[in-house]
Amino acid sequence: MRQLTDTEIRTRIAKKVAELLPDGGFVNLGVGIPTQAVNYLSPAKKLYIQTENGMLGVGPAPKTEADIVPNLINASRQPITETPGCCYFDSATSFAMIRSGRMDATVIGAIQVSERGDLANWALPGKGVLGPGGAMDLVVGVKDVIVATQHVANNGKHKLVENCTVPITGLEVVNTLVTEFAVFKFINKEMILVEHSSDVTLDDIKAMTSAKYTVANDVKAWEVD
Amino acid sequence: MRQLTDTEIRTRIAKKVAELLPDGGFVNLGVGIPTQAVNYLSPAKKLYIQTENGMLGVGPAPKTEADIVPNLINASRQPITETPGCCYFDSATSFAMIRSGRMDATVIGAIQVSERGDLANWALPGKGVLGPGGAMDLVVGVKDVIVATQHVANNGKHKLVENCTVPITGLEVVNTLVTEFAVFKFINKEMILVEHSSDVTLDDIKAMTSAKYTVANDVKAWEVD
Amino acid sequence: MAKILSPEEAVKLISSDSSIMIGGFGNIGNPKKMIDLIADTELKNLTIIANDLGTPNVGLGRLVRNRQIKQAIGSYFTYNTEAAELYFEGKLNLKMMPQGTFAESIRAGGCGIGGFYTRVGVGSDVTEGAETKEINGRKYVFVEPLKADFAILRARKADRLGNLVYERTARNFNPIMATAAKFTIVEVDEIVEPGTLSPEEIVTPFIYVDVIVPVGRGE
Amino acid sequence: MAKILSPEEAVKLISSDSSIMIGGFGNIGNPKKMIDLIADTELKNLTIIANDLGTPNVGLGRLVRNRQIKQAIGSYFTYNTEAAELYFEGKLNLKMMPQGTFAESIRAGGCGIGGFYTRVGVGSDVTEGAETKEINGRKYVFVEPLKADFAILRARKADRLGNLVYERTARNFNPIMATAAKFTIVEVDEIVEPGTLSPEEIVTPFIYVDVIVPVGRGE
Repeated sequence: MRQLTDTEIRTRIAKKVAELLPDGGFVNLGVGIPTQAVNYLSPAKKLYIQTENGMLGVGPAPKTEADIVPNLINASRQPITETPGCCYFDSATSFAMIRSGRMDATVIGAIQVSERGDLANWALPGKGVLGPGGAMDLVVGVKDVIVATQHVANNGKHKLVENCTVPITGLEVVNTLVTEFAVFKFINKEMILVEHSSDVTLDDIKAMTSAKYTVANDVKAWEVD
Repeated sequence: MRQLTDTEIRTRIAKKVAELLPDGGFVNLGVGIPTQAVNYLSPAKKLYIQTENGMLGVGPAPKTEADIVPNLINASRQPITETPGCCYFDSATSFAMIRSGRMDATVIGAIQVSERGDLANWALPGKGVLGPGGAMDLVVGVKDVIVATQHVANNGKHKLVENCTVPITGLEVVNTLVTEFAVFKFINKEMILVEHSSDVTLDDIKAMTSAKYTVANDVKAWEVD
Repeated sequence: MAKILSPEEAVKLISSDSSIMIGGFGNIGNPKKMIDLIADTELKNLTIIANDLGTPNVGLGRLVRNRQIKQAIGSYFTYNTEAAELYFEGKLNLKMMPQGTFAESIRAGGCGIGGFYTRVGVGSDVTEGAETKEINGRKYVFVEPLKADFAILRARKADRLGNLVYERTARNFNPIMATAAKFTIVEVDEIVEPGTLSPEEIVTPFIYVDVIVPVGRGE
Repeated sequence: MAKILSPEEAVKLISSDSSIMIGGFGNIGNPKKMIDLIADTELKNLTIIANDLGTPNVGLGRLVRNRQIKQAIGSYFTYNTEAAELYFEGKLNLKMMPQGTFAESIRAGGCGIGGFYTRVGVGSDVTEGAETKEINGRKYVFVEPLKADFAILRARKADRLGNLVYERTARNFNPIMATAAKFTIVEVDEIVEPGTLSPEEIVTPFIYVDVIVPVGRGE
């Protein structure tokens, strides 16, 4: 099991997330890897992207300065564009949509995920993150909460843990967890390993995961470079 | 004190209500006398009329068949017209406006009004009125709840009573009560006679009112035919 | 993305014993064609969530006449005198709510709110038995969210994705009901291409719309 | 009907110790001119209700730098590192809410709702101390309505009555804040005649608007 570069890790996760996003689905994408996932979508797959600051039908980032549209940003404060059939709404209506149960997937990062699917992703004590933004709403409202995260922190600390030790975003909210080595599903409060990358063994995964999980009978290995 | 015809009663009440409605005010008008009040507005007075089925800026009824506008009715199911600057909204938004505290006045009828300002106007037991419509919302949300009603029922029963004996629309909600003979204000749960028509004495009013009230020091008589 | 179906195909999706929200206020903004088709079926035991029940044997009044309704939840049924008779004979279950509370509970059902407090109706028969709470010295009643298996609505135009715009006071309960049902069917005058409706004027985003039923203007 | 005032006249209406809702999300849809004018005054002890606090010394960040803010209530202040420093030094009171709960509580404040229950934030620090309720076997937290003395907002156009339309994602918190304040001041690009805006596309009805401040597009 060779050491992956930061870019390799991010690309691998983004590709796997792209594969998991449902065709025709309504999705909300967090900052970072989630946004990157869009670049790896199969051309046959169509997503309808919502941004919580008030738009459904988000288009790609403008290619040139001239393509920049006034008063149009996503929740990460990046300029975006329109798609045909897009529409705008106020923030209460936007989160009404997020909590409606109609949104198919949200992809967000994690500081820690517990074995019951608790998520901590908004604050590291003393690190100056002031406020949860829309994350707490998204993890409660959306059907498939897909967490996209590096398996182990850069300092070697486990991120997939028995209990979260940093401030919680939501309890028992994660449905799918994607790392550069593994995909877990949370079903009835149980954490289940459903896929792993071809460059690691089940024992390798066990060694980097403090959370208790079971291995699916039909666990699959996905081919990686 | 001569017997008034039904038309005289309604006209008198409508004129007095028209006088009480505030210039530039946002008002919601119930069926019957309230709608009639608009006909007696001083030309200098401008009202912005809301209808709870989803419009602000209601215009007068269409004058001819040709003036009828598709899909445009008020809450009494009568055809209406648009005014410049009018707008439409859904029912939740309409009642959000009604409960917002921004609406100046609503004018509605009454079966009974109690001396504390309780209003009963939606159901007579066994009479087939099925549901309160928007009345309960209006009496809670709007600044000046103006009740427009005949002083005594046609069968001689008092309508201005100590306690309502028919189903309640709202408790302590009436601000102003207008009959063909009197105007009462409800201030700090106290019922106060502030005006009476010139054809009745204070004793006449007392005789047709079961509710306990006080007479304002500066009570006025208004000239009637 | 919404499916486009004929009214006859769409009505086959509805099942007996289900709860159905129906848009409209006083025969404006009602899905008239779909209501008539339901009246022509054997569907029964329906819970109808609608502001009113039309007039005798017209609109939802047809479902009353046919005795297809187990319970109706709404705000003002007075215009349907037949419904009144059945109610007083104990043959029709009606739940009456203040109109704004009714609208707000549908909105709550559509936006994942667990319930809310309102001062409307405090002390009246229609809030009897409701949990109460004192907030800043005033009494409020608790209202639960309203949801349904189906919403059957009427709009002016849909684009092919399912985005909706309405016309004047025909908007009424339609946009909130679109959000509060598991499955939303919308009768429309007209279907247009995505991008034709201004992104600023779309009232119901297509995420809420499952089936569009074109029926033609005024039908 | 709204009054039309210059920004300089409008800022004189604001008083120290008041609570002010400010529209905008990430420097889009903010009333930039009015914020700058407030920063130029001696106004202090303000409670600012806004999604974020801009960036250091920009937008609401100027009010942070000037120490004009007693408390800020919002959802994501991270972009203002100066606010973070003051907060950790105990010199700035910040109340952080989940963004959807923040938006919904403003809406509740504007529509006479006494509070509502949500599952969002259950078990997290931001709902610590909140009253909880079990609804259908799941835990919810109670959220109070948010109101303010003033709302200072930004819109694309107003008609002379005060009806408003917004532009794209500059809509954000502006329409709900318009409903939740005792007094609403709106900076606009442009003022048009009543009847010019389509009655179907008006987002904020003029009943909510007290003062319009024309400042010109992009200013």
